[in-house]
Amino acid sequence: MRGWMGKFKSLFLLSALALVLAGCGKENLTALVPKGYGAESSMNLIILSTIIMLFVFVVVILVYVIVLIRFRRKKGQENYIPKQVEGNKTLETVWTIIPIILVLILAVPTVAATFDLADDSNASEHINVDVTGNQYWWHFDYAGEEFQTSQDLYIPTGEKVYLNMLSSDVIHSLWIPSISGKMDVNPENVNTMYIEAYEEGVYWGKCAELCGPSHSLMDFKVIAVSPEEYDQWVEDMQSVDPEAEPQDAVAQDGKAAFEENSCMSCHAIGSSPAAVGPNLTNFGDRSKIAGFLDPTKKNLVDWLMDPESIKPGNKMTGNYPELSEDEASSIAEYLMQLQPSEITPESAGK
Amino acid sequence: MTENTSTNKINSFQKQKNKDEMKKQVITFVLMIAFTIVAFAIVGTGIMQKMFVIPLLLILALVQVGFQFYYFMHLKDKGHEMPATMIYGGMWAALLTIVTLSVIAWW
Amino acid sequence: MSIAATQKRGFGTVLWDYLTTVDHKKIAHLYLFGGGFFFLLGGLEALFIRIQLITPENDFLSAGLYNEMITMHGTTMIFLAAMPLLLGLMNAVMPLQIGARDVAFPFLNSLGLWLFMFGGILLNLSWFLGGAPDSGWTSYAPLSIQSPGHGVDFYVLGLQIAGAGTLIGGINFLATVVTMRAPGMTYMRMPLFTWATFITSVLILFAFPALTVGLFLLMFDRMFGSAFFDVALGGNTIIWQHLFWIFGHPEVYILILPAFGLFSDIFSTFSRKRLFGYTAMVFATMLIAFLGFMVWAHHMFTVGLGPVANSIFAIATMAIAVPTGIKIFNWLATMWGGSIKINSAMLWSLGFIPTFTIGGMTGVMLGSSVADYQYHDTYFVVAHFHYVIVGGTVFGILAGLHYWWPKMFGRILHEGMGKFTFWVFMIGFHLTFFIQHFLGLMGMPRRYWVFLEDQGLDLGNLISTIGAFLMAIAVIVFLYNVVHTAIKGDKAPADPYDGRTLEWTTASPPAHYNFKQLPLVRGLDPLWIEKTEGKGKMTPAEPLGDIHMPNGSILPFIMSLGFFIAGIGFIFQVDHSAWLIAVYVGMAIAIGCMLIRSLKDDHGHHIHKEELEREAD
Amino acid sequence: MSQDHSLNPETMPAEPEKATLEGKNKFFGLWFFLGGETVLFASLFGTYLALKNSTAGGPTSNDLFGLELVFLMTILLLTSSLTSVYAMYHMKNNEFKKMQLWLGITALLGLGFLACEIYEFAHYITDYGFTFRSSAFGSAFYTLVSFHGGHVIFGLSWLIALMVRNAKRGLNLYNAPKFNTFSLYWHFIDVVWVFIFTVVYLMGKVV
Ligand code: HEA
Ligand code: HEA
Ligand SMILES: [Cu+2]
Repeated sequence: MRGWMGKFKSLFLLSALALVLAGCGKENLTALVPKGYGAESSMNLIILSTIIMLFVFVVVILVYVIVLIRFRRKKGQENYIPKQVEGNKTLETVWTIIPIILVLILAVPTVAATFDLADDSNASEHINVDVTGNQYWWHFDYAGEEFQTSQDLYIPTGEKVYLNMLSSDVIHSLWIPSISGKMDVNPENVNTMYIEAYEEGVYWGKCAELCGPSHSLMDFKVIAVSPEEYDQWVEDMQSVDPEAEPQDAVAQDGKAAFEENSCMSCHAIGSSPAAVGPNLTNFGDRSKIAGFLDPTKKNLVDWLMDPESIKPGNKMTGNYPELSEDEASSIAEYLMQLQPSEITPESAGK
Repeated sequence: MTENTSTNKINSFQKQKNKDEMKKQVITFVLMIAFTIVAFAIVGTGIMQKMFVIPLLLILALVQVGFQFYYFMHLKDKGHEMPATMIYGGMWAALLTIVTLSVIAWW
Repeated sequence: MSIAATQKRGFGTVLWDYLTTVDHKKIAHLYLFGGGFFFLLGGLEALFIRIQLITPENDFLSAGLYNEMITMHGTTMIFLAAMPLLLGLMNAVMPLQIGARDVAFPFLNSLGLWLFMFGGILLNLSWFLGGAPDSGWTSYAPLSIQSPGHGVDFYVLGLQIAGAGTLIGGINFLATVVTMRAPGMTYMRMPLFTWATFITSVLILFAFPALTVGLFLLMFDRMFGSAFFDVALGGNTIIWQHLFWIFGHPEVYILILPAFGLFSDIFSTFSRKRLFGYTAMVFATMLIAFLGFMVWAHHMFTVGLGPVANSIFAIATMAIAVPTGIKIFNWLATMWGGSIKINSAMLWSLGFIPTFTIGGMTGVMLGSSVADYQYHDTYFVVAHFHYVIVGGTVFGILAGLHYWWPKMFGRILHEGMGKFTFWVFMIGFHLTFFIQHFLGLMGMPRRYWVFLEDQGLDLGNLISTIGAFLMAIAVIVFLYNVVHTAIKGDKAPADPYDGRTLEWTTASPPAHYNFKQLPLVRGLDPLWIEKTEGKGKMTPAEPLGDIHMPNGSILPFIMSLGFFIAGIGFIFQVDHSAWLIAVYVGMAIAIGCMLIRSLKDDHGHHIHKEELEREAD
Repeated sequence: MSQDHSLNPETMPAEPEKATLEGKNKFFGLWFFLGGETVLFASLFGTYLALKNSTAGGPTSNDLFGLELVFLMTILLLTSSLTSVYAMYHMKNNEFKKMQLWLGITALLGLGFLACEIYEFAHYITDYGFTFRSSAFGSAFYTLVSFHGGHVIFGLSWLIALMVRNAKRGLNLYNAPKFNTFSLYWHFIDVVWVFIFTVVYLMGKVV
């Protein structure tokens, strides 16, 4: 698939880059600067179709402008009656045939790419992640491994990773603009999509199907690291001891408060495939809190004290006892210290 | 306010025509009943494999419906071009709908 | 019904007259009034959306309210503004264009109108009765099933009632075109706007039943515990998406084809040329309608239907570019070699060509399924459909309003203000929506209550909001123009534009029986033929005689009111069964009206020859 | 009155149902409506086909359906189609009394059909506990079949209203189109039933 349109593509990438430089579009978020296989397939078609459309537009506008300049009714022509033309076979054939050809030029690569991206016959030879969409967070279960993450999806670069996606409630849609197009996450059937990142980095992911009030806050991150780092990370995650006591006293209080306030009835630290709430095993490594807030302690305390004001309609609100400021603060301390791996969004972001 | 019009005579040519038409319609009816019996018999006795039964049932139904439309509802007659167009249009949209819902809402 | 005449009579009489009217021209006024009102409402909602998105993480609207806002904006604009405005224009003009005195089913015509009105009111009552629907105008299950409160119930019943009205209107137009054309008005002599009305009605006829069924399923699931979309009991949420889009895609052609039709008439009138490639134009319209039924799954490329389905639908989608292209080029060719006069009606039509072409082209880009994996549910799609809907349908409605205003109301809209409106709206429109293509590609999904800071989306959204306010200014000027014209606009002659088609042979506004004697049509553009052959007037096809006209009736209004009451009952019976009384009472009223209608003979009345003779031409 | 005269001419035309403009309009209007109804039922059939195996552990189509009753219902409805054809035959011959008689028989057959349907539903609910809410299959089944049943009820009400209303006044060009549109509608109900018994019942029995 790659490179079926060499020259034009580089031209367009250049202009796309110009756009980025002009402040339009954030790196690792914009679809205009593809950094993964799916995004690149789409981008090829976007470029091809844009070229076709520009051609059509130029033709239409050319005729349009000529018509407007030449055939305006001028002074003294008030009674001029133009020749009444019924039509013209040749012309009409021409503007039927040319669009057909243009459409075919676009249709063929479209079909090819559609089949290419839908091909999951080799899924079992690659990494598989079972993705669950929830209002309003993402759960990632690494098939064949004994751990799960939420909100942050780690993948190795240069490799296909198959996402098997199912929703636990309403329809969501998983989208990582600069790596891959989107696919819906339905409640009744698993949809499979593969992604492949070319470069290391932290990529923004979004939910693209209206799923309730906090739909716009259902962000997540894809952390693409080198294959070696990925293996290291897997190892780190495998060896987490969920029972381990934190180092300092505040965090120890936090752990106690965490358990007391029945946080564990929804969340898990360590492996727990069926999750009511996000898995917190590597919470301290996460790039964001609740998917979109900067990972500061203050933000976390705010979240714990009143999640409703941050993510309206979320399912944590009201499902745990009211916390005192102190409790929240110590829980925050505890959670922020859950940092099982050296491989973090920060190290990948570089 | 209106007097009963059944005293009005209609000409005998017309009457004969109506009668002929009626005869055809009775034959149509007999065929329809026969088709129905065949369809029920096939399923009731279970003498055929599923692979053959379903297309056969559908064909029987389609022919029957053709009879209804063309004879009972006079779609074959003159002046029915527009109705026929609309029914075919509706059937086209109907076919697309049914095929899609039974094929790609598959899980 | 001229406005001056209205003023001489008491308000009560006028009101009663409108409530009971079965005259297609007055029904048109009501459609325009209702549609116009809902357009302002929908526009106001659009402004709220744009204000919320003026800066990142704005808190002008709450999250829930924002979702209600977009849902009501989309639903209102499509079902309660654009379609009724178009139906209004069709009602006003189509019977005149085919030389008919009325429509086939005047009573049903009025029923369709009132069902739309009451459906629209019901839907909007939700704002005051516990919250509007909030699952998007597409109401995807299971979000719409789980949506708390009664919002989605209002959506279901409001659309069901309004939709029934539209369906009735469509059937009425079909029968009218088939049976009521004047002598000599063959199908291939009908003006393009009449053709568009006819084909649009076909689309309504085949598309709306799918929505009807979809809404029933949704209603059963929400109110009566059925399990169509309940995954736990084997339900399947994709069924809703199919049913919605089987309706939804033809719906967008329902919105655009009438605009295509009226642009054809306008281009040929103001170029003083016969429409180029008339036959091709007619067949292209049919082809668009036909293909329009085979592409709906392009809204569902990301659902996971599989590569075969996606490919088929992608190709079918792109194919629509061909007949639409034929239209664009035929319009250009109509103007080529013509004598183009530019007034406000023509300005809107000229503005339409580049705008719609851009919208159509982004449509084809969306049709490329793999590219759509990126575009889908982003602002790119929002940009696409506003380019075609605003740049096509709304421009079309405004063009049609300016063009036929004299025919409908007897006065000519102020040209200066008309041109000002156009330019401000045009600039505002492109400011608002062009940038949205890039916002989408830069990673901004649609239906986002807030966008986050530091994502490079701030500037684009700001520009977009500024554009929306320019459009608002333009709309306000247009409103002022309407009021100004009503009070001191120029009186219109019968044929202010050197017209070509039959509507310009009647007075402005026409007598309520339209034609004293039915005209004899001798070819395409009948009035033009008579003009070029020196007479300048239609030859009557019949001697002057009594004219048979239908009687007015209040029953359509009451019947719709009955359905409205029953609708409210249905919505609230979930809370308390006492509301079932409203269901019974409402249905009793509606069925009672039907019974009265069918049991009481209504033979209409005659306008006698002597009366007609007394009236001057 | 002029209407009286034009609606009750000395000799009835060959096609009284289409002799007036109103008649023609009714004729076309109803046909177009049926075009729309085709899509309506197609949507219901599509939904049913998509959900027919989603029984959620409840009874399946094969468990439930008995062919005898369905056969009886089919015969009733098909026959009523023929009787309404007879009624139209007599309308064209301007034999009002006979038309009323055949319409009466049509109504009785329709009522018989409805009675069977109600019995059938009651049987499923009481004997199998199979309801509208049991499963997606249940919802789809009852919705499809009751939409058809609803059409039968509406058709019967229409028919009875027509018969009662016109009993005293006989046939004229004002009401002939009404009888004719009713009969078209009634045939269409029969068409839908043909597909229901084929697709729902017979195919539901083929495993
Ligand atoms: C008036 C309404 C209208 C019209 C006319 C159109 C016209 C078209 N639309 Fe659009 N569309 C909408 C209203 C409309 N649309 C709406 C409301 C939505 C979003 C719904 C929602 O999700 O809320 C939507 C969404 C939508 C999607 C789904 C996007 C997504 O959600 O991911 C797609 C995908 O294929 C699409 C395609 C098209 C195409 C191919 C056309 C074609 O008909 C366009 C044809 C016209 C041209 C192509 C221009 C003129 C042609 C030429 C000059 C000839 C030469 C051209 C070429 C060779 C390319 N539309
Ligand atoms: C006919 C259809 C139509 C029309 C005309 C419009 C017109 C406009 N639309 Fe709309 N739009 C839709 C159909 C339409 N839209 C649909 C279907 C959706 C999708 C909804 C969904 O996702 O479910 C949508 C979504 C949509 C969004 C995306 C929301 C989101 O995804 O989060 C936005 C954002 O900018 C937007 C903006 C606008 C604007 C600025 C206009 C402007 O053109 C409006 C111009 C008009 C005015 C500005 C009116 C001026 C009013 C006054 C001056 C007040 C007068 C006061 C009174 C007396 C009452 N629209
Ligand atoms: Cu579409």
